[in-house]
Amino acid sequence: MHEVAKTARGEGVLSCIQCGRCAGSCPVGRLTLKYNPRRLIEMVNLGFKWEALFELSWLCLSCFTCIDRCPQGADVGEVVFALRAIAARDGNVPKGALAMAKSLVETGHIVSPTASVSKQRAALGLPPCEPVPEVAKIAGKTGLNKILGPK
Amino acid sequence: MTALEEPRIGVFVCHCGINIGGVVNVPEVVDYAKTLPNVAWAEGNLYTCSEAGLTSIKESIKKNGLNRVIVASCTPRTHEPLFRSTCEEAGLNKYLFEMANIREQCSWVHSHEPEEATVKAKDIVRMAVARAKWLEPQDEPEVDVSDSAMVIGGGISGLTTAVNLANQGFKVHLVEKEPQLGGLARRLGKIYPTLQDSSEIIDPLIKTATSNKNVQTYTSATLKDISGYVGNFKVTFRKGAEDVKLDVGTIVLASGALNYEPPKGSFQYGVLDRVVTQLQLEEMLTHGKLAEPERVLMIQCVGSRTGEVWTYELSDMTQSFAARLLSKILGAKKEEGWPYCSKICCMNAIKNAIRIKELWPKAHVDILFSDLRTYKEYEDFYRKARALEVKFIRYIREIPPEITEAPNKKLKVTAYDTLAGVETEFLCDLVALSTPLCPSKEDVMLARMLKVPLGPDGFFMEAHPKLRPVDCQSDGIFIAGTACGPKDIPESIISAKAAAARASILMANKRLKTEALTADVNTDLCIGCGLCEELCPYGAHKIESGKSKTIAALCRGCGVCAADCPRRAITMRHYSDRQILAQVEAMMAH
Amino acid sequence: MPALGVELVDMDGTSCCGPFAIQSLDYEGWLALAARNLCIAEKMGLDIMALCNDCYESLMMVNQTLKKDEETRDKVNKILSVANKKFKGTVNVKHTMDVLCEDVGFDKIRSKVTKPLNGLRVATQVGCHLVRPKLLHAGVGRGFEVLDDLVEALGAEPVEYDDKEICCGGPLRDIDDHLSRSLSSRKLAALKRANVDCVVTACPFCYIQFDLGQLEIKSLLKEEYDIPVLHFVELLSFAMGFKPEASQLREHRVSIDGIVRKLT
Amino acid sequence: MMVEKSALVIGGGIAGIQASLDLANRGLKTYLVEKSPSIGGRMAQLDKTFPTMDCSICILAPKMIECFRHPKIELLTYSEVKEVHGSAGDFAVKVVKKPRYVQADKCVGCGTCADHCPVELPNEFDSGMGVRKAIYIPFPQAVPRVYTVDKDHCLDCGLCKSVCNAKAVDLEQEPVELELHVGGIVVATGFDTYEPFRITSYGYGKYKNVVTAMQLERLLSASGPTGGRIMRPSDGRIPRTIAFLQCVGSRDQRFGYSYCSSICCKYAVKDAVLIKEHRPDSEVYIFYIDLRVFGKGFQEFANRAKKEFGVKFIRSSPGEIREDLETRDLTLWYEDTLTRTVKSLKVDLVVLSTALMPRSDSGELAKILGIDTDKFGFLVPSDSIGQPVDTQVPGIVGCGYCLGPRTGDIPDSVMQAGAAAARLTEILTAGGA
Repeated sequence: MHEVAKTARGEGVLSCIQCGRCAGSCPVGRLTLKYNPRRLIEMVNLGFKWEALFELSWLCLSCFTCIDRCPQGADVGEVVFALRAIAARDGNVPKGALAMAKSLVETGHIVSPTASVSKQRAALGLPPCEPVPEVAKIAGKTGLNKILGPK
Repeated sequence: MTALEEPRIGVFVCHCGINIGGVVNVPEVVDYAKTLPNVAWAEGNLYTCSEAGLTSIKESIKKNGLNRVIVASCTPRTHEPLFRSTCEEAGLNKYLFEMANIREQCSWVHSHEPEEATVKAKDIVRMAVARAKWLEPQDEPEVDVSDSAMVIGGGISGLTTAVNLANQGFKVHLVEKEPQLGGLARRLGKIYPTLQDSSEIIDPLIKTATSNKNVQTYTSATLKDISGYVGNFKVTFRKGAEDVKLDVGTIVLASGALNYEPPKGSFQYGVLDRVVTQLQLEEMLTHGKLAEPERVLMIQCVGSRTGEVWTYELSDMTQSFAARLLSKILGAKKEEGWPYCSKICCMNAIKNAIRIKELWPKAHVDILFSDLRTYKEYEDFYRKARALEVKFIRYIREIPPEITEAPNKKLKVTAYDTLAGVETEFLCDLVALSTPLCPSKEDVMLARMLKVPLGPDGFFMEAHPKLRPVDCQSDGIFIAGTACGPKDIPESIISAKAAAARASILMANKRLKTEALTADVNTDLCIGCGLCEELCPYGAHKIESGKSKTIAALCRGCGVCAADCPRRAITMRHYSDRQILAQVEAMMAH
Repeated sequence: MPALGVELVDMDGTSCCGPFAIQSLDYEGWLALAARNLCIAEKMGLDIMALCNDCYESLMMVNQTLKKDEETRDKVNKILSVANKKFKGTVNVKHTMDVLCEDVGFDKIRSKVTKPLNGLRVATQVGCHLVRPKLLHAGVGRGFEVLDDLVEALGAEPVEYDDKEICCGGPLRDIDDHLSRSLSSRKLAALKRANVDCVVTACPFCYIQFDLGQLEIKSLLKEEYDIPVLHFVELLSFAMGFKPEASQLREHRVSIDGIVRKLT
Repeated sequence: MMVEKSALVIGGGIAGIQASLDLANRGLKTYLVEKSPSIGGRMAQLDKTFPTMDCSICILAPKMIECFRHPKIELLTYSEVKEVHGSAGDFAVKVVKKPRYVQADKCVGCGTCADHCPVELPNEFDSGMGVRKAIYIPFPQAVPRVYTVDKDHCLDCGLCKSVCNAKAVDLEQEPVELELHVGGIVVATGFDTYEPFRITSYGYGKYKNVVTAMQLERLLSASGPTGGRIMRPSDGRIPRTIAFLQCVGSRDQRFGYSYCSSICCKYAVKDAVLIKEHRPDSEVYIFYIDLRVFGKGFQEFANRAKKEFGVKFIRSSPGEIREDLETRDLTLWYEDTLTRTVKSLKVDLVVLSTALMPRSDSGELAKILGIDTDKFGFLVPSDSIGQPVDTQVPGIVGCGYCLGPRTGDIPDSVMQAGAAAARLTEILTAGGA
C-alpha cells in the first residue's frame, strides 16, 4: 500500500473506511461485479500489486461520482489514476489508451484526423490540423515516451 | 381496626395522552368510580402528573375534604413518590395515597381490545378503592446518617471518589485488596487518545488521596462482612493479622473489573508463546520486552460479543465461500467468553498499534476487527492509525482467523477479509488478542455481602440504567467505574465523581427518613418461636424475652416473616392482610 | 457566438491536453501538456473557452492545481522549459456553457430567440465533466440543471428521466466496448421511457457516444432506440433561426430531419 | 474569598435537570436557566428509551416536576445568560427573562388561548412534523405549564387576550433583567441535530419520505403529532419497509463532522425494534458502516433485534436515494460490502440517523463564560482524561452533550451531571479547584 499511498493522487487509500458509498454510486459497478471501487481500495491496502488490479483499474469511467460522494475525501477516482500510472511505468497500457497517447504525441491529437475530417475542414474553410512537435519534446522529458515504447 | 374517620376517597384517572386514553374509555371509568363506595370525588386528567393535574389533586383534597387519594395511571415505580408528596403538600399523610396501574397493566397490554380494557380498568380502580378504604397514615422513622464513607477498591475510580468526598469534608475509608493502590490502570503503559503515561494520572491521584487527612487507606485488606443499613453500615475486613471494624454512612463500590484471560487453545493462546493478550503486549511495550517486529497482528473481540448470529444471503456468496461458511457454522462450538461489547478494546488496540508504528515505522501492524467501534472523537484516533498505515481487516466471526506455527519463530495467520472477499496470509512475529474487561468472581461474594444484584452480564446492576446509573438498588450504596461495566479512564472518573455526588447528598443531610413499610409484631399473639428471626434475610427480627422484636431500620418490608408466622402475629405496615383481602374481594365481586 | 456578442479568437499551436489517456498514464505529462495550452492563452491574455467537457475539465483541473500547488508548478515549469514556456496562472478556463449562461446571460439569449422551440420535449445530458467533481466546480454556481435552463430559455420543454446524472459510457470506448455500450443503452432506454423528441448534450463526447453509439448498439446489441442526438449549440442555432447546413445533417448518424422539420 | 453556596445551571435538559437536583439536594441554592419555554430538552422529545422501554417523557416528567417544586431550585425558563463576571466562589451573572407575553403567575395552562389562536406553525418540538399555534406550550407535560406567545408569528389579533379567563395574556410584556450571585456554574446546553441538506444524493428536503431520526422519534411518540402511528409524510400511508441510514453527517470529513456521534447506532436499533413491535409485518433495514452498539446491554439488544425481531443489518453506506415521482417510494442504491454485491432496494420510508452537533449559539455562550471550544464548537475539558467535566475557568464545569460526543447517551449525561455537581461542591466547600 505504501507505493500507491505515496504516488501522486494515491493518498486516498489511507483515508478510506470501506463504507461502500462509492460502490453504491458507481455506474460500472451496477453493470458488472468485476469492478467495485471500494473493493479496489481494500485490495490495494491488502498489498495486492498492480498486476492484480490492472484490468480493474481501467474499468473506471472517471465520471467522478465517487469523488463527489465519498465522506472521507478518499477520492477513489484519483486513486485509479495513480494505479494506472504505476502500471504504465512498466509499460502496461491497454491498446485503446496506448493508441490515443501515441496519436497525441505524433499528431498533437488524441484521435488522429482522418482524411474525411480534413476534407470537411477544407470545405468549411478551416486550416488543416498541424502536428505539434512540442508535445513530443514534453513527452520525452516526462518519460511518457518510454511508456509508449518504440515508435 | 377501622379507619380513623369515614373515608372520603378521590379518584384521578389519567389519559396519559393517548397512552391510556387512546384505549381505555377514561370518562366511562371516571363515571364508574363515582358510583363506588366512599368515593367523594372523581375526575379525568390529560396528564395527572403534569403540574395542572397535581394542582387539581391538591385543590380537590381541600375542596372536597378528601382523606384518601387514588391516581389511576401508570406504575408506582416512577410516579408514586411524586403523587405522595403532592398529597403531603395538601396536608394528607402520603400513605393515604394509592395508585392503580391502568397503563402497563391495562392499556399497553390490551391496546387492541378497548372495550375489555375499559372493563379491566374499572376492575383495577374498584380494587384500589377497596384497599384505599383501609389505608392508614404511617410515619417514617428517621435515622442518623454517619458522615463517613467506605470506598471499596483503590483503582482510579475509588481514588477519585475518595478524593472528592474527602475534599467535601467527609471521612473516607479506602479499602483495597491488593498491596498497592492504582488498580488495573497501573498495568496500562499509556492512555488513549493522548498517549500520555498512565502514571501521569494515577501517581498524583494516589498522592492526593494518601496525603489527604480525611482519607484513611487500607491496602491488602479483605472484606469479611457488611451489615447495617443506609447511614449506619457496619463493615468488617481483615488487614494483616487483625480484623478492622468500621461504622460508615455510605458505601461506594469501586471494585473494578478484570482483564479476560482466553481459555488455553483459543487462537492458540497458551499454546504458542507468541500469542498474547493486548494487555500483555502493552506490558511488553512498556517494559521494552518487545524486539523490533516485522509484523504484529491483533485480533479484536476475543472473548467478547460471543453468541452473535449474522445473517447472510447465500445467494450473494461465491460457492466456495458459502461452503466454507456453512462448514464453519456447522462445526462451530459454543464460544467461550462474554456476550457484551467491552467498548475499550478497539481504542486500546489502535493505541498499541500506534505505539509500535512510532517505535518502529517499518513494522507492519494489522488489526482484525468485526466492527470498529472508535466512537466519540476516537474516530480521529482511528484516522491517525490509518495515516500511519496500520491495516484494518474485517473478519467475520463464522470464519475466525487461524493461527499456525511457521518457520523461524514466525506465526502464520490465515484470515478471510470479507471486504475484499479474499483469504490472506500474514507471517507475523506476535499475535495480540484483544480481550474484554470482565467481572471478577469476588463480585458475587461482594454482591451477597451488600445484598445488591448483579446484572445478566455479571457486572453490578444500577438502580435504573438511564436515570440512576451510579445508584444501587439498596439505599446508601453507590457504584463507580468498571464495577458496573466496561469504561475507559475518563468515563470511570466521571462515574466516580457522580457516585461521590450521590453519596455526599446523603451524608450532608445527616438525617434520613426510612421506609414505613416494616413488619409490626402483635406481641399478644407472638409465641416467640423464632421462625421470623430465622427467615429474615436482613436480620431485622430479634427474639427478646420470648417475643419477636423488629428493628425497623433493617426491615426491608419483604414480608417473608408475615407470610410464615404460624400465629399470624406479624402484619406488614401499609400491606395489611385486611387491605390485600379487600382488594381480592373487590376483584371477585363483579 | 458573434451573434451573441462574443468574440472568439483561435489559439495557434495548441495540442490535445490528453485527458483520461495521458491523465492516466503519466501525471506530470498530462499536467505539462495542459499547462502548455494554458500558457498559450496566457500569452494571448485571454480566458480559454472549451466546447468539450473533457478539454474543459482537464484544463480546469490543471489550472487550479498549478495555481494552488507551488511545488508541482515548479516541476511542470521545469518540463515546459523544453518548449520554452512558463505557467503563470493568469487566465481562467470556461466552458461554452458558462460563457452562455454567465457572460451572455439567459435574458440576452431569450432576446435572440427568433424561432422558439415550442412543444419540443428535450432530455439533457450535461456530461460528468461539466459538473463533477463538485469541489473543482465549486466556483461555478451551476449543476445538472444548467442545460435544462438553457433548453427552457429556447422555448423547449426539458424532460426528467432516470439515470440522468449518470455517465454516457463514452470513456470506456476502446477499453471495454461492451460495458461502454451497455451503459449507453441503459440511458437510451431511460430516454425512450420518457418519450423525448431528442436528447441534447453539452459534451461532444457524449454526443458521439449516443449518436454513433446508437448505430453500434443497433447492430451489436440488437436494440433500436432512434433518439435524435443534438449538441446544445445546434439547438441554440436552430432557436436563433440559423438553418442547418447539409453537411451538418449528414454528420448525424441518427437522423435529426424530424426535429428540423418540426422546427422549420 | 467569600464563597457563594449557590450555583447556576445553564440548560434544562436531562443533564441540567440532574445537575440542579444533585446540587440542590446537596444544599446549594440553584438557579436553572433554560432558553426555551419549558425544561425537558431532547429527552422529552424521544419516544421510548432502551433498555426499559419506558416512554422517555414518563420517566423524565417526575424529575422535571421535582425541579419545579424543589425549595432550593429556582427555574428561570425562557431566559438567557447575557453576562458573567467574577471567579470561582463568586460569579456575578446577568440573566434576561424574555417576555412570554403571558403572566406566569396567572396562567393556569388551560389552553383556551391556543384553541382560539388563528396562526398555525410547524412545531419545533415535533421537529417540524406537527403544528403549534402562535401562543403555545411546546408539549403537554411542559414545565412550567405556562403559555408563550411567539411574537415573530403573532398577528396581534388579541384573540388570546380576550378569551383568557385568567387575564394572563399581556402583549405589552417587557424583558426582565436579573442579577444573580453564584459560587459556580454548570454548562449543560446540549446539542443540535445535523440537517443533511449537503448530502444531496440522499435528497433530504427534496424527497418527502426521507426523514431524520429525531423526526421519527416524534412520529413514534404516543404524544407526537401522529399519536404514535408512523405515517409517511407524503401520503400518510403506514410504511411497510423502512431503511435506517447510519453515519449521516457523522464520520464524515466532507459534508458533516469527523467524529462518531456515538448514539446513532444504538437509537437506530431501538427504533427498529419499536417499529417491529408496532407492526411485526414491517421490514426494517439498518445500513451501517460499523455497528457501534457498545455500552451496557446494547450488543445483546442488537443480537435480539436481529434474532427475535428480524431486523436486517446491512454493512453499507448507500450511494444514493432515488424517488419515484408518482408513488413517492424510494429506491436505495447500495453495495452490501460483506457480500460485495451492488443492489437496489425499494422502501417506503428512509430514516437518516443524523449527527449531533454543537448548539448554533455555543460560541457566543463560550465567549460570555470565557471558556474554550474545540474546532467544532463543543466545550473542551481542561484535562480530557483527569478532569473530564472541568473547563479552563475554575468554578465553571460542563455536562451533557455540550461537551461533545465524548458524552454518549442519557446515562453518560446523568453521570456527568453528577460529576459536575461533585466538582462544584468540592470547589465551593474545600476550594479544591
